Parts: sequence; C-alpha cells; structure tokens
Amino acid sequence: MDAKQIISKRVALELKDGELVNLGIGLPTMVADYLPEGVEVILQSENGMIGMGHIASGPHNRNFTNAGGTSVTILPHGACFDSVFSFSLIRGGHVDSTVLGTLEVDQHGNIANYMIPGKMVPGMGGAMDLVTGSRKVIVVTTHTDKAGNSKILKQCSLPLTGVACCDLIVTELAVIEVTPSGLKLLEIADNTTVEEVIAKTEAPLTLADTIKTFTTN
Amino acid sequence: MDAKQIISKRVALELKDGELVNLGIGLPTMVADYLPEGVEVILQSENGMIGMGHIASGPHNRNFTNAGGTSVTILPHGACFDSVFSFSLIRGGHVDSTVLGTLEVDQHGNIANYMIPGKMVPGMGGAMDLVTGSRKVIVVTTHTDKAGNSKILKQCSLPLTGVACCDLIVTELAVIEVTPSGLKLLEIADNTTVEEVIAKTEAPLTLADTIKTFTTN
Amino acid sequence: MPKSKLTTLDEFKALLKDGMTIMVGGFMTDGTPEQLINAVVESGVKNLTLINNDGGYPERGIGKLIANGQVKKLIASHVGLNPTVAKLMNSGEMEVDLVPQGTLAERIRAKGAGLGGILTQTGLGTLVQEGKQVIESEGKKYLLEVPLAADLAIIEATYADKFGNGVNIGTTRNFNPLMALAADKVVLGTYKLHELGEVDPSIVTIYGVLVDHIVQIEEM
Amino acid sequence: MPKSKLTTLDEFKALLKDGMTIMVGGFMTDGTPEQLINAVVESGVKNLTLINNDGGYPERGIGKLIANGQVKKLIASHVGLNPTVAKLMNSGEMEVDLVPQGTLAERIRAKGAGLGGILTQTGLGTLVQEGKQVIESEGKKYLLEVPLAADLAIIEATYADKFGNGVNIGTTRNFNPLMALAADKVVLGTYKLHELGEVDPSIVTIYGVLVDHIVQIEEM
Repeated sequence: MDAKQIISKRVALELKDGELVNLGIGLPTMVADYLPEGVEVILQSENGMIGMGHIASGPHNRNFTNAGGTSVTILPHGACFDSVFSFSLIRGGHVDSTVLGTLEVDQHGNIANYMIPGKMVPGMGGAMDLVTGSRKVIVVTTHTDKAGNSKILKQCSLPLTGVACCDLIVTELAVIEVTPSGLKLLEIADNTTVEEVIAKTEAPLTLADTIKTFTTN
Repeated sequence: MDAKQIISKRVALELKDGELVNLGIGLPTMVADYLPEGVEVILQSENGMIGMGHIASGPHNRNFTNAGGTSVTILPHGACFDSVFSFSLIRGGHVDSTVLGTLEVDQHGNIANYMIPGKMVPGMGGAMDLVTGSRKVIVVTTHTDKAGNSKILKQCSLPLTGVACCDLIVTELAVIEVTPSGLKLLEIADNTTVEEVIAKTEAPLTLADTIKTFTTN
Repeated sequence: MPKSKLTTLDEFKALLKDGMTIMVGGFMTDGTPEQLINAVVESGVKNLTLINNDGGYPERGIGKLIANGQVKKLIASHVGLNPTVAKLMNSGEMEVDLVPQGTLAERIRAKGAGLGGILTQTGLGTLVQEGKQVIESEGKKYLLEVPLAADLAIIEATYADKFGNGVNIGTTRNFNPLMALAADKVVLGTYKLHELGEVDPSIVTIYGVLVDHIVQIEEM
Repeated sequence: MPKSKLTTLDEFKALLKDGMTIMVGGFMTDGTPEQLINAVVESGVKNLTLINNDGGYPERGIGKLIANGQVKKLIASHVGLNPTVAKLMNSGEMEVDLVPQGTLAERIRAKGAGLGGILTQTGLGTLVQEGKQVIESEGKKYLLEVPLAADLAIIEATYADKFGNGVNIGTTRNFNPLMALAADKVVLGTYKLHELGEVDPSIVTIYGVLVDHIVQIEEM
C-alpha cells in the first residue's frame, strides 16, 4: 500500500460502529473504504447531510453533494439540514470523530492547516469548528514533507486552525497520542523502527509501555 | 359596543395590509375580527405558526393550535416552525406589530403584565420577547381598573415585562402615543372629553395639535 | 450501524432516575408524548427538574408529574394555565424558574449547538436580568443568557423511521427539535414507525443521529 | 394581503445598486440560483460586498461576479476552489474576510434572530480572535461573534408557492434559510411555482413571510 492507503487503513481502526464521523476532503475520505467488517459509521457532510454514501456516478446532481461540491449518494438513514444545524452538530459535540489532514501539527496538539501567509489562503471552511467541537480529532499526514522535514513539530509556525485540539496523529510510520504532557508514541508501522520514527519526528516523543505494530499491507 | 369591542375596533385601524402581526391571548385576539375591508394581516402564533386562521370547530386537533393551546385553522399561505424560529421572527424585528394587554403601563412606555408578586405568577411566556423585538408594540387596556384607578401610570409598580417598549396605548377612551418626552394624547372616543381622559390618566398627557375622535359604535 | 433503537415502555422506565433533569417537548401539551409522560408517572421517580415551555394542565402533559409530586423544580416560560403550579410554588413544594420563551428556546439550542451563550435584549431592565452578565457589543447592551442542559429529553414525532429521523406535523414541532440536540440521552416517541428510507430526507425535523431510543406510542 | 411578490428578471435587476451588501445562498454553487447571478452580472452593479459560504467557481455561482470585477469584498469560509479569488486577493483588487463556516452561519442567523451575538470557542487562539471580545462564561472563555447583516439576500428554493413558502431539496438548503431571515430584502428564485396552499406547511424551509420578491427561474 502507498502512504495514503496505510494511513487510511490504520485510521479506520479508530472508528467505532455507529459513530458520527466527519471526514475532511482528500485523504480522510479514503478512510471510509477501509472500515473493518461489521463497522459502519455515519458520515456527516458539513454542507448539510448525515448518512452520506459514495461519490455518485452520472451527471452532477446538485441536490445531494458533499463539502467539495461533488455529487454523492444518500443512504437510507440519511437526512439533510441547513448550515446552522450542520455546525450545531459539529460545535455541539455530536460528532464523535473527525479526521482531517494538516500542514503542521505540534506537541501541544496545535494544528495549522488552512493557510500559508502570502502563498495560499484557501480559508478554514469548517475545519476550525470541527477541531473545536468534535469529540475526537484525528490528524492524518505523511510523517515528513517531500523534502524530508518532519511535519510533527515542537511548535507550529503557520497560523493555527486550532489550539490544543488534536487527540491522535496517524502517519504512514506511527500512531501518536497527544497527551497533556506531550506526544506519546503508541504504534509504529511494521516496516519501521522506533528509532526511525523518533529521528523523523521534530517534537519529543515519549514511548507507550508497549509499542504495538500496524500493518502496511 | 362594550369596552373590549371599542378597543378592538380602534386597534384594527393601526394594522396595515400584509403586516405580520402577533396578537396576545384575550382581548387582542378580537382585533382580527375588526379589520377594515381590504386589510388582511398575517397572524403569527408564537407556538410555531404563521398564517393562523380562526378557532377551529370540532374536537381538539393537536396538530394546529394557538399559543393558548386551542385548535385553530391554518390559512393557505400558512407555515409551521419550531420555537427557536418563532422567536427569531419575534426578536429579529420581523413582526410588524404586536398587540397585548397589560396590568400597568407608564409614561416611559414601561409595561408590567406578567406577575403580581405573591399573588399571581403566570410567567411571561413570549411577552418579553414580543415587547423587545416587535417593530410596533400596541398596548390595549381598559383606561381604569374596576375600582376606577388609572392603568396609565407615572411609574409602573409591578415587575416590568419590558422597559420603554410600548409605542401606542389604546383604551376605550383614548389613543395615546408614547414619545421620548412622555405620553401624547392623539385621539379620544366619541363619548368622552379631553378633560375626562386627563382626569382618568395618572400620567401627564401632552395634547396633539389636533385631537381626533374615534367611534364607539 | 448501532443496535436497534426500538425501546419498550418498560425499557424506557428503566432509564429514569431520581433527581434527573428532563426536557419535555410540547406546548400546552400539544407535541408532548402523553404515553411517555404516563410511564414517568408510573415509574414513580422523584425530585425531577423539568424543562418545558409551560406547566401543562393539571391532568395532562407534565402537569401530571407535577400533580403527582415528582417535580422538584420546573423551568418554563408560562405556568398560568395550570393552577397546581401556583399552589406548589406558593407552598414552597416546587421551585419555578420562569424564563422568557424565546430565551428558553435559545438557551436549549445554545447547549445543543455548543455555544457558550447568546446575547439578547429580552429581559433587560427586568427581574430576568438579575445575576446575569450584561455585555456591550457594537454600542448596545445585551443580557448574556447561558446554555441549558438536561440528562434526558422526552420528545415526539408524528412519524419517524427506525433510525429516528422524524417529522413533526404542524405546531407539534415547537421545542421538540431543540431538545433533541440538547440532552445527553434522547427518547423519541413516535405515533407511526417507518422502515429506513421511508422518511423523505429533505423534510426531517427530528434527526435520527440525535435519537438514542425510539418508542412507538399511541395518542391518548 | 400584500401585492403579488412575483418579479421578473428585469424588475430584479432594478433592485440592485452599486455598493450593496448581498448574501447569496449556496455551497460550492449548489443551492445558488444561477439565473439570478447571471442577472447581477448583466446589471453591471459594482463595488459589491458578497456574503457566501465560498468563492464559487471561476465560471459559476458568485465566481462570475468576482471574475467580472463587480466585487469589492467577499466574506466567506473557503475560497480554495476558485483561483481567481486568490489572484484578486493577492493583487489587492478584492478584500477577502475569512470566517469559520459555523461562525459564518451563526453570525447570519444572529442578525436574523435579533441576537447581539453568540459565544463560540471556534477560533480561540487563532487569527480569527483578532479584534474580538473574549467573554468568560461559566468558567470558560469564548469569542463574541457579532451579527452579519445585508441589504439583499439572493436565495433559492426547489419549489415554492406564490407567498414564498419554499422547500429546498437535499443539500441545496445550506445557507438559504438563514439568509432569508437576515437580509433587509429577500429575493427568492424558485424552479417551480405553486399556488397558495399547495406547499405542505409542515415541511417549509424558506418562509414566505420573509420573502419580498419571487422570481421563477430555470436550472442552468
């Protein structure tokens, strides 16, 4: 599997049957394809839907779309609502888990994923509400950027999306918990070592009593 | 006509075609029966309806009721909503006029109509929101109580429903405007005199340049 | 998907505990699931704090719980149509907290929507202001009204599917959708029960994702 | 009852003025009444402040107004799918105010609902906090987010009656109902027009009492 697949498959194990889940655009949406047998989650789309299914085939159907503006199916338990209700669900703690990508994440659980000043200012969309209101915030990212620099930092340098909001970081190399005293390494991929993960992580890591392994196949 | 009918008929002249109007329980609901030819108002019921019709005949129909819990009809332009939306309309300035009864009203436009401490504490229901949010607040009351005491006071003595919120006072004797500098007598009933109105009003009254007369027939 | 939400009246009674704070939908009992209220009466739980638009009638809606001495405190906007409330309030047997109706709705919504509160001019300069922060914003003064929470909401839908997606016909909607969002556990009484997919997703007023238990009830 | 609300595209154009603040419904243009946007393009009005969830696409939705140089300022939550926005923002030709999506929705609702603002934790400790009051309530800190107003709202319904009671199918609802409540004048585009009494009063999402003008539009 490639990095995205490895991450998606591992994140899928974090989601529990019947949970209300919001998956960010991009990599996070792949998570739904890796849910274990018997686990079904309820997907929210921030533009106003619960019970989102898959990308719809055929011409654009404007009546049922996802947060990226793409037509999707709605499942039999699905229902639609306005933007105020959608974010009432999000901010009100009704979303069990949110999975989103990031530009940076740090040892305090800070996330920066909505702008690079002077370069790229797409806006936060619903991300600031999601990281504030979701019961569990899972950040997914490649462990390093294309130049090999760690994306798990001591301190974010970009404008923050949320302060101390990340609960779990999942990369293609490691599963890291954000605790009040810093980052704790819980699991590593079956093709790496604790030493390699530590070397590729700028932020300090403490080690769980038992470091488990997750699959890359 | 009796006092209630006189008041209702006069208040009806204040309502304009197409206005959104909230009528309080009791006397105010009678106003709808006295609208002049060609004037139709849109009635809101605070429990969640626009386009309220008349009291419904037959057994209680719980699906369409007014704020007093009585079954009513809904007109072809009608629509229903939840309590948050109902008071969004009210507080948000979307209600053009509200007509409500009172225990006391004073020269500052203060209204007291929801409790007599130690005696009667029915609660404010939607009245506090209505007097705060409606564009025009019309208070209807008999000019004096059963003992002959003025209900239009220098200063309310009961706990207030709203501060400086009343725009117009209509009694069976007079139409009085609340201005920043106090109460101004605009009209008197055709069976009274300016002197009698002044004598029966505790609050000081200034007189409009021309005092008009309204009918008691 | 989670296990079935379908719940019997006996299972519903087992959820009830002394001292609970319970939101009950309905406006002068229209929109209140009467059969579920009867079950709360039968359960005999005591010292309840109830949140409802009003006090119901002495023999209908939450008025039955009040008459039965099960209510320690009532939070409502209007109690004038139930003389039992005045009696118990005056005798000190029940506490009554009166909240302007629009503020009551917003406070419930604020809890459900994760807001720390809302700013309203309703109640400024009245007894409602007592003990509350006055906030100035854009040159105007407002009361800060804080969220209102509950352990349980007892609400109704005219019809609903087995996920709990429901529709309230007409004015039975009132506080029901708000309370679904605000309480820790939500019990939905529905007069008709449909299979998944049989309720139009565009007209839902009660969202199944907020519903923990569904009881099929009868009008009474 | 008021005079007919039915409005032609030309009458709609006559409502538009330079410098207006306009709320436009839709999410990535789904739920945006495209034909009404075309009319705003044709009208040539300038210096608009637009409030929308996003920036649309360069050739669709409000993106057309942006591409046509009619927009002075855009208030939105996300503009990443319209590269023209970044270009005009970087060149200084258009101001962009980015607001978290949930906060954007609440600020619009607050205006329509007569609230002085809402307290949210969204944006605390970020750039969004700049210049805003931080309010402590019940031991927690919140940003005070103030209402967002507009001169005009341009919204859509899938179908509506001649009073303006409309229904939005599926996810086309998004910001449309909120903007109907918040703007001074509301123009509703509807793909189907019904007689009074033909829209079920229990399923309305756009309330006619808030609608000033109704334009029958086509999908395009």
